[in-house]
Amino acid sequence: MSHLAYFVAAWLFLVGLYGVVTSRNMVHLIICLSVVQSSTYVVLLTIGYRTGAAAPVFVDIPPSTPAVDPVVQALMLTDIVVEVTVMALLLALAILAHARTGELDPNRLGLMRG
Amino acid sequence: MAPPITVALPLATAAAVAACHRWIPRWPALLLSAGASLAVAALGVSLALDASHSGLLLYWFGEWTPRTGHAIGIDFAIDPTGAMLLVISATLVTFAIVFAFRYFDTAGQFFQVLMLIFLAALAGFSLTGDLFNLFVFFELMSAAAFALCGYKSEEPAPLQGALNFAVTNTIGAVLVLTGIALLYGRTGALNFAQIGRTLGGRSDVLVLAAFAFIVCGFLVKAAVVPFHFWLADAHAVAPTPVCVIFSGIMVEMGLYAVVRIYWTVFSGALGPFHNELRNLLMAFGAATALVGAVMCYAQRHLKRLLAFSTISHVGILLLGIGLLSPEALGGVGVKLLGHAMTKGGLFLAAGILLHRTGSVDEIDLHGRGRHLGWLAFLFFFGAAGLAGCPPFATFWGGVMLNQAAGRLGYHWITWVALGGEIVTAAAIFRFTSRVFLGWGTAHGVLIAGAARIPEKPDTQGGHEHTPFAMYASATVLALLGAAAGMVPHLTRVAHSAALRMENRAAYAARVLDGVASAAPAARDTSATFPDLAQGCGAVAAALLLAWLTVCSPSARRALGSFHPLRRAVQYLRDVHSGIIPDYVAWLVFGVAVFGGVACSWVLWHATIPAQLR
Amino acid sequence: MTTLLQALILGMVAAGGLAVVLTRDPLNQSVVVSFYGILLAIMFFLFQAPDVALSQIVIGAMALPLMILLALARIRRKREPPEPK
Amino acid sequence: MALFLVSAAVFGTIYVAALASLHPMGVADAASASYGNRINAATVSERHITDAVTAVNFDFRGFDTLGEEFIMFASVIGTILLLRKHRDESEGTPRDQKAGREISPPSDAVRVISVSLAGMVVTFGIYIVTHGQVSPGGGFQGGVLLAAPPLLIYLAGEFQQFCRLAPRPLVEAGEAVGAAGYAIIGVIPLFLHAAYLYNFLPLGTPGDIFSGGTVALIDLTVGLEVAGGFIVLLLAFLEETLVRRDPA
Repeated sequence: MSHLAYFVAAWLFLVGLYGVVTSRNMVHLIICLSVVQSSTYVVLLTIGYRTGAAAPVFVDIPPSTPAVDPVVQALMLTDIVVEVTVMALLLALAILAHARTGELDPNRLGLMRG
Repeated sequence: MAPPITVALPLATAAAVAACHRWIPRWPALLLSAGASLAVAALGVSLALDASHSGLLLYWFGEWTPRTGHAIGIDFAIDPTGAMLLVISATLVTFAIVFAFRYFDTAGQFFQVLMLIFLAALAGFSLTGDLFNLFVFFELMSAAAFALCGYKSEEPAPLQGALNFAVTNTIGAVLVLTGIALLYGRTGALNFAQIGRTLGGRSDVLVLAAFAFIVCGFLVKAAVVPFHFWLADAHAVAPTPVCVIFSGIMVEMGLYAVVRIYWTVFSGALGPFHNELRNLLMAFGAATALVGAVMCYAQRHLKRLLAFSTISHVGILLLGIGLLSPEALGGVGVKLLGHAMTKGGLFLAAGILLHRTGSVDEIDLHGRGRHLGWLAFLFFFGAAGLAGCPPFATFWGGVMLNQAAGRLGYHWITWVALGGEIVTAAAIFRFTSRVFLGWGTAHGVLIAGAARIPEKPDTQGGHEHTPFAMYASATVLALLGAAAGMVPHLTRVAHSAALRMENRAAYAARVLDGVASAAPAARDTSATFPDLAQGCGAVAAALLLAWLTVCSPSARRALGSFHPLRRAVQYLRDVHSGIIPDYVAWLVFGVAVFGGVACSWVLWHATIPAQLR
Repeated sequence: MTTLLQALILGMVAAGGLAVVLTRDPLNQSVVVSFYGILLAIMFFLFQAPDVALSQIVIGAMALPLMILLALARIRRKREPPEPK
Repeated sequence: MALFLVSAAVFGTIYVAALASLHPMGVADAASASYGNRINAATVSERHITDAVTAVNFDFRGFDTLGEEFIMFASVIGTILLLRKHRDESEGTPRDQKAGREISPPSDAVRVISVSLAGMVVTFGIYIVTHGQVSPGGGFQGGVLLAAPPLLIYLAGEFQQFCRLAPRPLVEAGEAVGAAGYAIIGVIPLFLHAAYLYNFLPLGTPGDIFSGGTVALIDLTVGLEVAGGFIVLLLAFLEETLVRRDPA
């Protein structure tokens, strides 16, 4: 258990990459990319976690209560917002590429050969 | 006061232009955005002067100064190198905005908005002293760049180019963030100086893996082989003013991040592996310089040709960085400055060619540029600059690099760099002679199989006249590349900046404890006769190579029947497939090689006793 | 108890990631990725990160799948034969 | 493919080996916990903010968030730019109003539910935005929620109504104002001889809605930016899906 969560992060990274490399559909590829990105959430979250500590919100608990690391959570928050906006850009590019060429398979979107 | 303005001013201007884009005409928007980026350039100059005078300038956002040697907030730690990169960025953005004013027919204001955001990202990236903040600006740069790359969204090619660019760079960003997370898990710090101090001199698999991930992530942006595929695709399709920024500074920022992070964070922990790291970085650099040069010579599409030339030059810069010596790093800085201006001028010239003729294809345009004499001169001038001809800044960078390499006993990198410079310059000479002078035939042996990207010009149709702003900005930028080389004591300033950049202890003492250090003792580099001969000889060799390819049928026939070369070029063409899954596979391959080699050092040191090594 | 729940959700997230990748049809995938987003949100919640969980729910489970669906609608329309005017 | 599998195996091994030498989950060593502990200690006492994550995002490391907000802004501008109308494209009637369309109009139940849901979501969104410094939530989460109601209205009615409810120029301007707001709030302390993004307002009582000084204000601008940004994104995608006709 002690390192399980870390290994889940590595797993998500690799699985997502596998999906990207084997993808036959641009939208599928972009979603696999979001799985790759989610691996960073898991690793950050695990690094900041402390067994038995509270969430870093001191509303009903005194400020001296041991709490988990708020910094990694702030980084994750940034990361999530960044991810979704980049996904929007990628999806816009993909649907336009489809509208102009009628092609969604990344293996056949090869105008740039050579 | 000045440091945060370099980021806040372009951002606020961008938001203002975006808010009113429906209601204000083009002129005020242009004045506002060009003015903002010019102001940033001016601030950059003052910061650079200040920093070279009094050492590292520190700025803590929100007044969160370090407590008992621990950073709490985010800082800008401005040294001459960072400030100089800011000046280059702001200069290029200003020229690109001015050039583009008469260039686009639609949505010109969104172009300005994204360019300003791009500038803010470049500014933050070059000044920041915090690892996660660096990542944020890295992503900001990417977000603006992806959209700018696909600007001509009515055609299929730009969309594919932007997709290739966006997917590979997003994976690069995830790699960087993973590395940051690993470092945070070990040190609980995000500030460069803080991480470096906490890591100390200890290194294990974690430190090397974090190093490999972060470096590989930034090398994706820097387009080092085998992470480079996206660059040629993106440059071939992006509007030319955007290419100026991509080639001139964005790619180099990837290298800057590697240098900054290595010297402030890892140089202590990786101390024992100094020599191994040198070889690893130089191997990647040499591969990049050579692959870039060969692919550059095998192109017929001018923008793609220039893109591969950028890849080759990035390889040369990485060779210099890999020497891990302050003198070589100074040379890299000077070379980068010269390359940014010269390549920027070349791309703007390519934009004028596209504007006038509606194409940038070497074979289609054969002899069609005879009436564009000034443009031919600009290409000739720029190619000479790329070859490292005196007095261009690239020449002085080359001299510093060669002397450092000679002192360390790595004479071979001089030859690799020279080869890359000659071939990339020759490719431009070849293009110029075919298109503007009408030499040779419309056929090329090497370039017949090259990508022929269907393309509409950035503006509608061929034009009879070139707006003055276009010629002026291309000419001035190209001249700046030569003028920069004539700045007195340029080499000494660069040497001093590099010495400051490589001093990890002084950096940490200034950032965390507020202790300033004395100015380093830097010296001028003077060019000897062989250096001058080498610079001029490179231009002559490039001209000869171009002439042989274009005008000498027997040389062409010999080239055509030289099978190993043809096969190599054919193999490289097949590898540059334009297919995203292939690119991603190569990317993972690069990470595996870099990371595998780096991690093997630890195993090597851990298992083999010191006396046997 | 917490440890058990955490181990369980970690396993589910790992399986969820695999499921997202192996679902080859993007339309089905948009549903799977939405579930995957919710799993991640639950995981964040169990690891004492309510702020992140909240944003993951609104972004990962709502905004992202919605954008995917809209993109797919556009793609599907292009594939249909042109309608009579 | 073989290239990828071998490289991925090497890459995975390196990554796993690195992770295995991190501290075990839940028991951070002194070094790795130092930053978080410092922040947790300073949040309530020095900033009167009870949600430490919000304090990091909008105060301690507020400069990151400024960049992040503009990443969103750049992506939205970029998406509008990419999906803009080109010369050879004409606009058709929105597809949901086309004669002979197979989908039946939404039933009354859908209308009632989505309109009342929209009201609830707005209230909840505003609550989340304004209580960022007190409880989990803040400008980002609340902003996304605030973008949902126009979409619910779309479900209940038609695209045209959506556009009437959220006129694009206004939403775009609102987004830009929200983005600029953060950059400008940061500039004010410069006139008070303090650093950029310095929290210059009175801090209030911890747990109060007006606590946290500028953090509350920044939350609002971020909420405006994010809500505007997401509505523009959805509008752009909807327009592309429903209205745009492919060039002949």
